[in-house]
Amino acid sequence: MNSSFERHRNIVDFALSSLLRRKAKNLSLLAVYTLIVFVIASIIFFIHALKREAMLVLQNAPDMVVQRLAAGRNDPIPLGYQEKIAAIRGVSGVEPRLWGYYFDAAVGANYTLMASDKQQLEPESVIIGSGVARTRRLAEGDMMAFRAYNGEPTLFQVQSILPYASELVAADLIILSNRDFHALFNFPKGVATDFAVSVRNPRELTTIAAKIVRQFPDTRPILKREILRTYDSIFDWRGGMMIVVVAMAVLSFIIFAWDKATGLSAEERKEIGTLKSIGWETTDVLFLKFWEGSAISLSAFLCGVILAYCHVFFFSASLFEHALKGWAVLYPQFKLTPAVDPYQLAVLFFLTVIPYTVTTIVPSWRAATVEPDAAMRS
Amino acid sequence: MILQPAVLALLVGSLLTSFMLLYALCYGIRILARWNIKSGSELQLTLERRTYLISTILSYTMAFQLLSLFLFIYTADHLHSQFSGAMCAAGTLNVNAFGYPLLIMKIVNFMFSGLWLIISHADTRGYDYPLIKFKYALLIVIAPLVILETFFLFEYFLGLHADVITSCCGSLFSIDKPGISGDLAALPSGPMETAFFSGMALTFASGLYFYCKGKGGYIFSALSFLTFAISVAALISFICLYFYELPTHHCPFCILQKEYGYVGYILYIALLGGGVAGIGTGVLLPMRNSGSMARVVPSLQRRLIATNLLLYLVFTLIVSCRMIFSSLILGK
Amino acid sequence: MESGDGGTRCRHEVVSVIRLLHVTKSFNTGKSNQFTAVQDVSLEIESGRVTVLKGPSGSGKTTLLTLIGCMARPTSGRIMLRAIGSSALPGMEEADEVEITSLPERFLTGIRRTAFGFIFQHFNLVRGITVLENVMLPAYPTGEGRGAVHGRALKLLEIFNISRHAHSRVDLLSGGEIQRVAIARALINNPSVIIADEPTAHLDTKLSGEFMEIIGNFKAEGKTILIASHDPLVHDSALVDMVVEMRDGRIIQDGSGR
Amino acid sequence: MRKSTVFFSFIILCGLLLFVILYRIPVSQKKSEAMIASNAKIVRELKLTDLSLFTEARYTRHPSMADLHSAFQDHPLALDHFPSGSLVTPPHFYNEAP
Repeated sequence: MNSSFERHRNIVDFALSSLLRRKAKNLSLLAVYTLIVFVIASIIFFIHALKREAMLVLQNAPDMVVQRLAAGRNDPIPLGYQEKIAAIRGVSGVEPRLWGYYFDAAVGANYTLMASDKQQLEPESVIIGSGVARTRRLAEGDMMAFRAYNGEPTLFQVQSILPYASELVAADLIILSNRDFHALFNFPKGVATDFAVSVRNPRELTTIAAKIVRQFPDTRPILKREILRTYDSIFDWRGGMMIVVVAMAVLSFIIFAWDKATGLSAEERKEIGTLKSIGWETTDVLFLKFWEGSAISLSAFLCGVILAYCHVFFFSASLFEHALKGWAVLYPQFKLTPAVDPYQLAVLFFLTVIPYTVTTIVPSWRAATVEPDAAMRS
Repeated sequence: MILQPAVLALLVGSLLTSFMLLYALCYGIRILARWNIKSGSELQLTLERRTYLISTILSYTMAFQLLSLFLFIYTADHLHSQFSGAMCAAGTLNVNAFGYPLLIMKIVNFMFSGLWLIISHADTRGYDYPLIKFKYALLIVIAPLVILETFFLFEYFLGLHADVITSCCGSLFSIDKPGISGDLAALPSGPMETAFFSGMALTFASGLYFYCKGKGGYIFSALSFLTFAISVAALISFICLYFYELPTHHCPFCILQKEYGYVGYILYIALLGGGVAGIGTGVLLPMRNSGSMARVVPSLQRRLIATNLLLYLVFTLIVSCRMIFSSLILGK
Repeated sequence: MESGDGGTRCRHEVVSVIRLLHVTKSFNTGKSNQFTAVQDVSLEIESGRVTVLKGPSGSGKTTLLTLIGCMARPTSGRIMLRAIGSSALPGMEEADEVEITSLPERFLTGIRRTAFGFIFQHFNLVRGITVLENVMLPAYPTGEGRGAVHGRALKLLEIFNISRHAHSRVDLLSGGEIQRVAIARALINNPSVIIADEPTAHLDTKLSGEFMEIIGNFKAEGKTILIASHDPLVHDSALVDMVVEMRDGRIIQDGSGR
Repeated sequence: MRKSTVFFSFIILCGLLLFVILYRIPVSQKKSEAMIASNAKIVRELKLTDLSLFTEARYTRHPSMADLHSAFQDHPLALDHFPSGSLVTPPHFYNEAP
């Protein structure tokens, strides 16, 4: 039963044994290839999962945030605007937000401080994010010192700590009452950092934003759709940026593969000459080289993807922490929920297996057209 | 410029393919010029070895064309969230002038590569490379087209700026919108259905006739190409309505999405594969009885007809059972 | 077709299997280092006979062997084959004569695989794999079931009593054993023509004698044998039916049968 | 055992493992819904707008809130000097309002 399947199985047999014969070269090629697939896959998985989680969580962000700009910089918005904005038809509520940043010199971390009266906060007490608790090793009931606007330390008691799972959104968050916020920063009365506007019908957002801008030219409305799209395009850009960085690695790998394939050792050339002399045809040798190439790229692709999956979703991308963390002392620890779709795997396949296969076409053809009678003359 | 991993993959892939084809083209021209099967000269032997390289390159190009066609549509569909107003791939393709020409170029190149591989397969069966001249003349046609496609691809993706207001596929394919996609949607569904089913029936009849009798090849090939064109128009004008169960949603790309069970991929593969097989049968006809081809071509044509009929059957079955079970009843 | 004793003509109708007409093969044509290995050779090789190409090294024996064995194509002239390897050419009946001069390489290899068995001067065995795999190697591209090929290979190793080395590496074997592995490999596809290039170059007289015995068995089985050698033990042997003497690519004396 | 069988079974095994991973994802996504729900509640209550990923600078902590120039706010010649700044570019400032 002469079937081409049997023929290919035989050729695969010989391809694998010829790969194993030059173990050092091929194993190093496989290792580099798996590493590259691993890095690219980790990036793609990490970004996709983070983007999905950002979208899910930030769906509940305020419909619109209205800021005031003075000379291109954010400036507190007077509470006077609140009634006029609330008066616009379609607006269901305007809530001023008071928030700012605090640099904790002791630890070198930046916290986001937010004033809120809905958290049943006793005076002189705060709710802190679990990131802050971890950085300052605080527990409930401990005291926490802040340097007020005039330099004097003011003490706050930690009333409660936000759940560990909320680190993605509130790792560096510190909530305190309005009175404490004003006292700490000597924040002027009658103004707020910005307004969180909620509307009855989300489709009206653009018209309401237009009205706000016409009424208050110095304000800048930011719609929820814009917030989401910021993350959508940023991550793509970041994904793209990292991919460009890794593209250099792929390029170097292709050069590595090219010189591996063209640098046909005399031994290999003689072996192919023997094959051709005893009855292997050029297409058989081409299939031999094809199977050698795809054996390496297939196993590298599959191992790389599986390792990347474990790295991103079981060890929450610990390798990337330093790259993403930058100089921040406080970096949220969050466990990403797995989110992988076949589209990404197809993209990954395109980015790694195809360049490799293309680079080995010409060299394998050059190897395959060794003269059959060369073996006779050698 | 949207630097997405998928966009990068497509650009890198098509660049590599274009370089490979250029490499193959310059050898193809040398082969065309110096080919002389009778002489045993050194040059003739190197040219013969070169043919292996070119057919390997073309088969990789063909495989890449198919994969990148679907990846391109999926990427366009994936990017629609970046453009306000784009509901699916149709909208994204409409962002700049190069979207649709690029799609058409990709389909045309896919068909040409398919044809080339069919002819090359027939050629390798002959004892004296009978179709070599025709094969490399065709290569001279394919290479510029692929390079043009790569140019379109770069223009399209370089011209993509996030959040360009674009018309959504509903309006793009709406009846009153000028332009080819508009007209395709404007074709009345009643006559289109009859045209589609009669086209399929005629192709089957002439295919079976040609399969058994070996005559009427040109009719079959012409009919299968005609049915291919009708099916593309039918896909937009009424088939996808049954999938969406919405009389106005004419977009042919949305059936590729998850909520329709990726049925679009099967339909597209069946249609494209059937088209290539049908046209391949026709192209092989003139060589039917020339020398060593007389033994090879008839059996190859029979296999091509079988694939064509099978794929068209798959396409028709999916469409008709969808029409039966769909809750949308289109007035005639 | 019963086999006659060695040396006398077999009692079956002699059919010329391979015919060469004015075959020339030159390398680097047109360049400065152009040289012609085979110059206007016309030859007929009958089936079931032992033919020896005699001549000093560099007289074009090996190149002529590659041309006959469909490994290379002649620069000019024609080569005709009859009744061998036509199974590799679909659409060809067994008897009619096939001109292989301008066949594409795919069909030449097909013929070579089914009809010709090669025994090289340097044996050309693949070092890294076992003896058994080496013997089975020519049958890989045919797509034949692995079981059948495996059985046949084992049987061949038994015939040449080296089956104890079946799973050892090739570089551990002695010269004579390697020769027998090379012969077993040449027979894996049951070829009808055996081509040997300087088979006894690396063998001592005892092993050369054994090799000639093997050649005798082939002849008894009706195979056509073609040997290029300048070893007197080969071209003076009783088994040989025709000796063709060559020098500088030309045939000097086309000795008929003894 | 033929090498090709070993190789093909290895590939099929990895393929299956990958398929199981892809298949198991909706399950683990359901498990994490509770966590996402609680985060969503916090975001709604406190009216948060950004993920707290990079806390070095204003425009990396709240990319959607930062104005266009915040990346270069220290002084006219200040180059963006945070590593994560190379990853977080200030958002495109396209004014939705007609």
